[in-house]
Amino acid sequence: MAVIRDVMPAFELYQPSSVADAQKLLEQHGSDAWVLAGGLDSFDWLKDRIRKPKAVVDLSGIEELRAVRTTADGIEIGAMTTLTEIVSHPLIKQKYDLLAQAAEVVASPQIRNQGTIGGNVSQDTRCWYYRGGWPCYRAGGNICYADTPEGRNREHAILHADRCVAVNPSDSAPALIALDAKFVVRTPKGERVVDAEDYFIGPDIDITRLHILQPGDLLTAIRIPSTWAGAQFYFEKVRDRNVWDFALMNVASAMVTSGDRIERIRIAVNGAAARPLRLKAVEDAVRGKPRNAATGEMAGKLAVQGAVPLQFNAYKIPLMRNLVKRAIGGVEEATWAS
Amino acid sequence: MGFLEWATSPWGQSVPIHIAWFLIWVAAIAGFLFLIVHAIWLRYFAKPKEFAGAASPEVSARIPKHVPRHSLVARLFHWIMAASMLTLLFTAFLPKVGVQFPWVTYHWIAGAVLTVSILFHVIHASFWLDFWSIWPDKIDLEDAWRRVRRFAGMSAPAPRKFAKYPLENKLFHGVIILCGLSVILTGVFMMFRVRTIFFPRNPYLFSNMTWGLMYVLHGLAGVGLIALVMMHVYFGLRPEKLSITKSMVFGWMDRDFYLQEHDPERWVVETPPSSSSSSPSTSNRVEGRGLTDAG
Amino acid sequence: MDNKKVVDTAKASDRQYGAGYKLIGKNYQTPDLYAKVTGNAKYAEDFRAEGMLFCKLLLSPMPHARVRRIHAHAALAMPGVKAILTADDLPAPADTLTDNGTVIKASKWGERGLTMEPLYQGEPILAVAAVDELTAAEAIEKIQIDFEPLPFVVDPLDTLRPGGPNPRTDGNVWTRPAATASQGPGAPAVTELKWTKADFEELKHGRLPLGKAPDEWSYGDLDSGFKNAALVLDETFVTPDTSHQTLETRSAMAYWQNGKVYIHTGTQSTAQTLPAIARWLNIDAEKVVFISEYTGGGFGSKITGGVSMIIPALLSKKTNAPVMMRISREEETFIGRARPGFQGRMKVGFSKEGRITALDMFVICDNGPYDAVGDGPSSGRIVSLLYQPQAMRWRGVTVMTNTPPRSAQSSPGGLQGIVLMEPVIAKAARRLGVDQVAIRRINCPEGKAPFGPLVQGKRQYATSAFLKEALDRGAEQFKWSERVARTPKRMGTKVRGVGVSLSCYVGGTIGFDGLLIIKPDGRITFQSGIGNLGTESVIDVHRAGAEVLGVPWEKCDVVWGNTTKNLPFTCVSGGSQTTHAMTRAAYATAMDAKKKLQEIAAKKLGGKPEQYEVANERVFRKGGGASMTLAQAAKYAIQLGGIYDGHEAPADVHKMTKASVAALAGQGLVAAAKDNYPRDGSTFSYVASFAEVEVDVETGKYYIVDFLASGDVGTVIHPRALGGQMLGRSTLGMGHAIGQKWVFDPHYGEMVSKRFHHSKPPTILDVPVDMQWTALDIPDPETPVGARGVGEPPVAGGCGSILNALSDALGDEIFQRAPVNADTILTSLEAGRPMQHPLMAHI
Amino acid sequence: MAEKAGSKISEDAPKAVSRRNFIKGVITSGVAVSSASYLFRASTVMHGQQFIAGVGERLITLNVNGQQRRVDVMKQETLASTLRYKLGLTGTKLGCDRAECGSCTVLIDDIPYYACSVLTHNVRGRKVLTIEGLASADGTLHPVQQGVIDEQGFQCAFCMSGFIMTTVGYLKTNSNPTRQELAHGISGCLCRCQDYDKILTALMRGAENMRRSKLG
Repeated sequence: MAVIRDVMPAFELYQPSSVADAQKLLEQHGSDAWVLAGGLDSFDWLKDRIRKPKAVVDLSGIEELRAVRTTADGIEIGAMTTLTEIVSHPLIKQKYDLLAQAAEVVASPQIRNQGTIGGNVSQDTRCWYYRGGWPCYRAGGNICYADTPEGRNREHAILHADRCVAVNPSDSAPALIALDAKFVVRTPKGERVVDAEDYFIGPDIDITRLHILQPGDLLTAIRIPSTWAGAQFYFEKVRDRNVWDFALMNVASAMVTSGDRIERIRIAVNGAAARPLRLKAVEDAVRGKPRNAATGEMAGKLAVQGAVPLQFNAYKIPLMRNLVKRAIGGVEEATWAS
Repeated sequence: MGFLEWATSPWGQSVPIHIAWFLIWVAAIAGFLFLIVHAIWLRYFAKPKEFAGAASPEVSARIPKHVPRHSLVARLFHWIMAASMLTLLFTAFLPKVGVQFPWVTYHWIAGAVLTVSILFHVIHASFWLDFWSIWPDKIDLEDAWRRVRRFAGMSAPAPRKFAKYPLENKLFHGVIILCGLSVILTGVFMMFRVRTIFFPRNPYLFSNMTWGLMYVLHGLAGVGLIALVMMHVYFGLRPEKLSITKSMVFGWMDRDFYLQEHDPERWVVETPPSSSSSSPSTSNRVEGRGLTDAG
Repeated sequence: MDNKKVVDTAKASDRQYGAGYKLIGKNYQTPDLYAKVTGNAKYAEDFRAEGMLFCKLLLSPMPHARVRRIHAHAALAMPGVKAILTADDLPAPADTLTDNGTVIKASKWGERGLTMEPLYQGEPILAVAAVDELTAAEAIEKIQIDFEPLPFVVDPLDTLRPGGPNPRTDGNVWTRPAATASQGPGAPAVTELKWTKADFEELKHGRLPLGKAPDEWSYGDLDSGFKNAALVLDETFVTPDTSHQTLETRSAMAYWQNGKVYIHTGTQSTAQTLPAIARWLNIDAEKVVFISEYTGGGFGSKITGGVSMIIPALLSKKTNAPVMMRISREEETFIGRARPGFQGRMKVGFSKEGRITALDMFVICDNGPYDAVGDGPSSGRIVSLLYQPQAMRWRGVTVMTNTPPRSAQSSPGGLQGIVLMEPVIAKAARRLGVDQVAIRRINCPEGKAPFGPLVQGKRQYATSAFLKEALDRGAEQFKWSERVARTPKRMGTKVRGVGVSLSCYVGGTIGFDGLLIIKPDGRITFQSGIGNLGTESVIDVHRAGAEVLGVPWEKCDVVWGNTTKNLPFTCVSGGSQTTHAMTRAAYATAMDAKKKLQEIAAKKLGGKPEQYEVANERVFRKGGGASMTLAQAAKYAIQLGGIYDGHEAPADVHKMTKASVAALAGQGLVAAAKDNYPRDGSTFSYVASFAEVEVDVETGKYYIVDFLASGDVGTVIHPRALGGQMLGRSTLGMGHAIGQKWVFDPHYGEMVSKRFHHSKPPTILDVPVDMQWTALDIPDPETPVGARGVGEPPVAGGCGSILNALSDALGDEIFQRAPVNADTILTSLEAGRPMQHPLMAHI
Repeated sequence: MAEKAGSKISEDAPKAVSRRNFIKGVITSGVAVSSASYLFRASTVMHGQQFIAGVGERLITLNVNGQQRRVDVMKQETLASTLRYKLGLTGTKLGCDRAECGSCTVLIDDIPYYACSVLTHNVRGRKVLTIEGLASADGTLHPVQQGVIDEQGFQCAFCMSGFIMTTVGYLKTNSNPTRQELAHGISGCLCRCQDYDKILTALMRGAENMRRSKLG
């Protein structure tokens, strides 16, 4: 059977106006259903005709999912809040700027106008073999084409690879981990709140998904506690092109210092593994240390321990080392006065 | 629904990638049904076992209280194999039925252990144990035919007592060999597709089709093992087989059970001069002799 | 993270051009702009026709295979499916009859649009026409094809290895039979070439093997050049394959009416696409109507459109309905053409002042599976011109691979050759302690500079070159010395570097026709056969004609984009020839009109033609007296008939022009002329490009901080359009330095970089927000208006200046290939030496 | 499915209204045959979708360039397809159909979106503005369009309508941008002629024209 791309298959479209209705629809259609948030990841799958769901459940009409609310302890961001709304939200800018910084470098302005925070954290990997429709592990097959002797794997994982070497493409995910966000998941059994870092899973656990959502589950909101409000933040994304490019790697850290000592810190990187990695060992190692280049240096080296490069991605090791270093020790800004 | 999962290769060719996972349930249910049916049969319908002939009293007298059956090495092998097999089955199939954990590393390590232990067993059994004792012989086949006739209500002489291993045991071993070697052989090659300590990864060692068939074989043998292991465990736990099970734990078998089911002619047990103890060295020696006896 | 400007540069567009002219050198509003800006401009896919069917392509999943059998019953049985077109339905390739009557046999290796032996993954096998795209797509999914996989190769070096696979069943390289005494070199042929194991020893040292090369030329004494050199560098470098990625894909719509086929698709050259279609369809050119008013980019990929356009034409014939073929971006990636990547090696000898004493150049050109591209030979000629080595040898192999077909892309061969050369020059300057501008200044061409091989004791030469002036102007405007002297180079983790690159390419051809009518209402209509791909040469060149006739631009109309609109024989709009060739033709035509006006005035008002002048929309006797308006003259022309109103055409114009003249006859004063002006030398345009980059050595990320292109491009015709070309084409070149590439999985021979986020065409944030350009505006002495072409010349400079700025910042031990990205920079900095496989293709 | 074919409630206010029209999706039979079934199968052959006679939810009303347009829209249809192939608004271009080039950018409620990646059914009740709707009814160009004319912005212009619409949308959030800011604002549009410098100059001119026209 020949393959053809770029013609969207016919499907039935459901546009529920409440989460409960959406859940009912998902339950009703089971594995034939496809959840549509902003759609920027979904439409690739559909237009490529690799996935042909019978029922598409469009969440864009659910008002309750699209808001930034203040809570007793921080804020709650509806999963369908767009990245532009996050970038321009005054409270987020003021207290949780780390997330705004991350959201601002996602893809392109139009994509940020449409793409949602829920979609950004739940999107699938962009491994070019997998997305090209190759029957790899992640697609249910029995091979990783990127991790073969000739595989082209410049953008693939250096850590925690398990058969599959794809990486998570999200820019907001590490920021949310650094902010100690909680993800609110509505399952058929009820609501479940998980730590940001536990929302993501590697291929060792489930090789076909990047997150914990099972068919029928919905990510409804992301809660950011006030724990890190107004902390010192660092976000950096390294990419080839300055628009429309996924991170080769990114880093996010939230830090509270007293004097020059690091009192509390959370740090995460993405683009290194199939899930955004919270660097707990680094956090433990730098706590109580002065915030300076030497500490950053040490942290960077610690962060890349155990990294295994593939043929074309060895650069990710110094990249991760340096990004972690900068996230902790800072960057010396260069200003060439004329 | 097909028994195989197919995928379209990057070149647009249809290739099998593995078995359809519902076969896991087929195997489990089949295994379970077997043991239910068997248990019911045994409880309500089966006639008591009948064996032709009985050991002569002098032979019986010669038999020690504890008949040495499995050397420590053999038992160690069995239990290592059992542990690795169970690990393999659980790590293989639990994730497929929704219990998610990082299984691959455990799986290949257990696979490596199983492979090594089986290699050891093949060598050990070939050169140190009574190699032929586990294979059905002519009498087994004749007796099997007698049992079938008797089961069908036809007349046939009573089957004779067993040699060291009952026929079921031998048959089970045979099937296990088939499935075990299949998973091991395919599994060893499959290690080229994951990161292990053994070889550099090379997923392109074989063609897509060869790999696909290998995965299918691995899967089929694997689900086969689900049923087989269920049966094995079931039999191991059945009260009338406990003596056999115990022998795999302690190395020896009760004299009574031995005399009841086994034919001292076919399974010659040489009495150690001093005692009936089943120290490893002793039983080893006894079994070692068994080899020459069987020749 | 934004680009931070440090040195202020004057905005080039402030400069005034066109001194002494009314139209030439002045900005104006092109007549196609209003339609574009309101969304009313119709590109091929914007057309529709009653009862239109839609076709979709089935692409080969394999890089090289033979189609054994096509099972299409299920697809054909679907409601709504109208027809399937396979290679068996294609007409036999037609031979070409050249204008001088020579028959060029159709190549048996040529591309035909559909095939039964796909030579690259993504090559169309068949097309399905159906009532809508969804049905066509579902029909294709029901088709099964039995393929027999055949050997394939995606890296040129792999097929040159002993025993390496051949990309085509009959060979792996294009060779050109040697010229005989009576005839020039024959048509290129596919043959087999394998290098020896000994040749490949070089690869182990990261150097390009120098095996047998089918093409070779030289001049001068290479050996003594190297012997006398103060410094000899021997560098291997790889340039990327880059898709043209025109934003408009090669979608096409076709229908048949009264025995003629009407085709809508994008092209770079309206007039020249007509014969190409006739050849592909193997029908008479008179039976073809071609419409292409707007084209969404070409860059060399649509010189005469694409052969794929015959698919809807043939399906339309088969179904007796209009057929639209909408080409998707992914399909365009396969069939949309690309620049061939080079694997090259340059051994260069320098005197201690930096003068190039000897150059031994060796290139492998990754040609793809079809017709031979000229990039290899072109690279040698351009390098020989631009750097004027005292002695030079060029060797080249045009290797075939099972990768998508290549074609010319802005500065074909020029970019690759210059990009192989520039890093070597930069390195030499550092080694010799010579300034980067100075070393280029002493090597660059001047005046009638020679280029290419020595043939029968002679070398060809350029019409002119004022590159030294362009270099000086650029260096001054870029404040080169100031930037070089600035310290520190490094602050924190950021390092700055400046780079300069020379650049040039062919800037024009000669011998084409022009055609205009002065209508009885006094307006002038210029018939333009140039394609409208956005360079505006389709309109701009006619400003030269209006200038000659002294007619205000408001009184001028330009007709273009439709072969029924009576177009003259026009050059193909590629290779930067148009502005040069067609201003000449426009000039000649205006002179013809002027002559006719003078003659008409003399006939009507008495006296001799030369006593009359044409200006201010009038023909008048010199020194005052009798005169007539152009409107009157047009009416008289109709009365006079003959040569005046197009009932007779000049003998020397092309038959296409003659037919157009005949069709326009009687509508006014018809002027038509062939460009017969002499030209001493070959025309080239030149650019000196300057760039500054800022690299973060911890992330490998860099920004282009500033860029300036300074051009020696002849007379400036339309400054804004020129600026668009100078900077636009420079940026196309930059793309080669900063990210554009192909990535192939070599095991399956399949492209994995199918999306823009893989192949990385530059975005607006990848270039400085305030780029600069300037042009000398020195007329070329060998052409009437003095204008030269500019599309290609800036391209290589865009790439070369960035690469040189990067090596200025980071040193010579970072990269041996382009593009250069964070991965290259970080791994090499980490290791202290160039780390990427220097010669592996498509990584 | 109580809504009648073409009733306002079913088309334009589905989100505000409630469970009553939860599970929309059931589509029409042949009553709503589009006269312009262009790229999409005419309603007769819709496999995989249910048919309920007389209910016309596929026939919807869109607000495009200030006009109410009735149009038959497939469930999987993107806004770009509807605009180009059903409404004849071909000024919106498809350069990649994958949200990677920006040529299809239109404004939906004043915000720039890639029309190739928005389902048409999603813009019911929202205001869509395309390049064709930018100039005034009397033909006066929008200040941004005029800026492009003034500076001869763009070459092949295939990307032009996307750039212009993006600029118009961006200027609503920042009417007096620097070159750098505007470059960021329009960075979601790709120009393969790579005419970025001239485009930016033209669009800056457009922004200036706009500020002037507001003053005037």
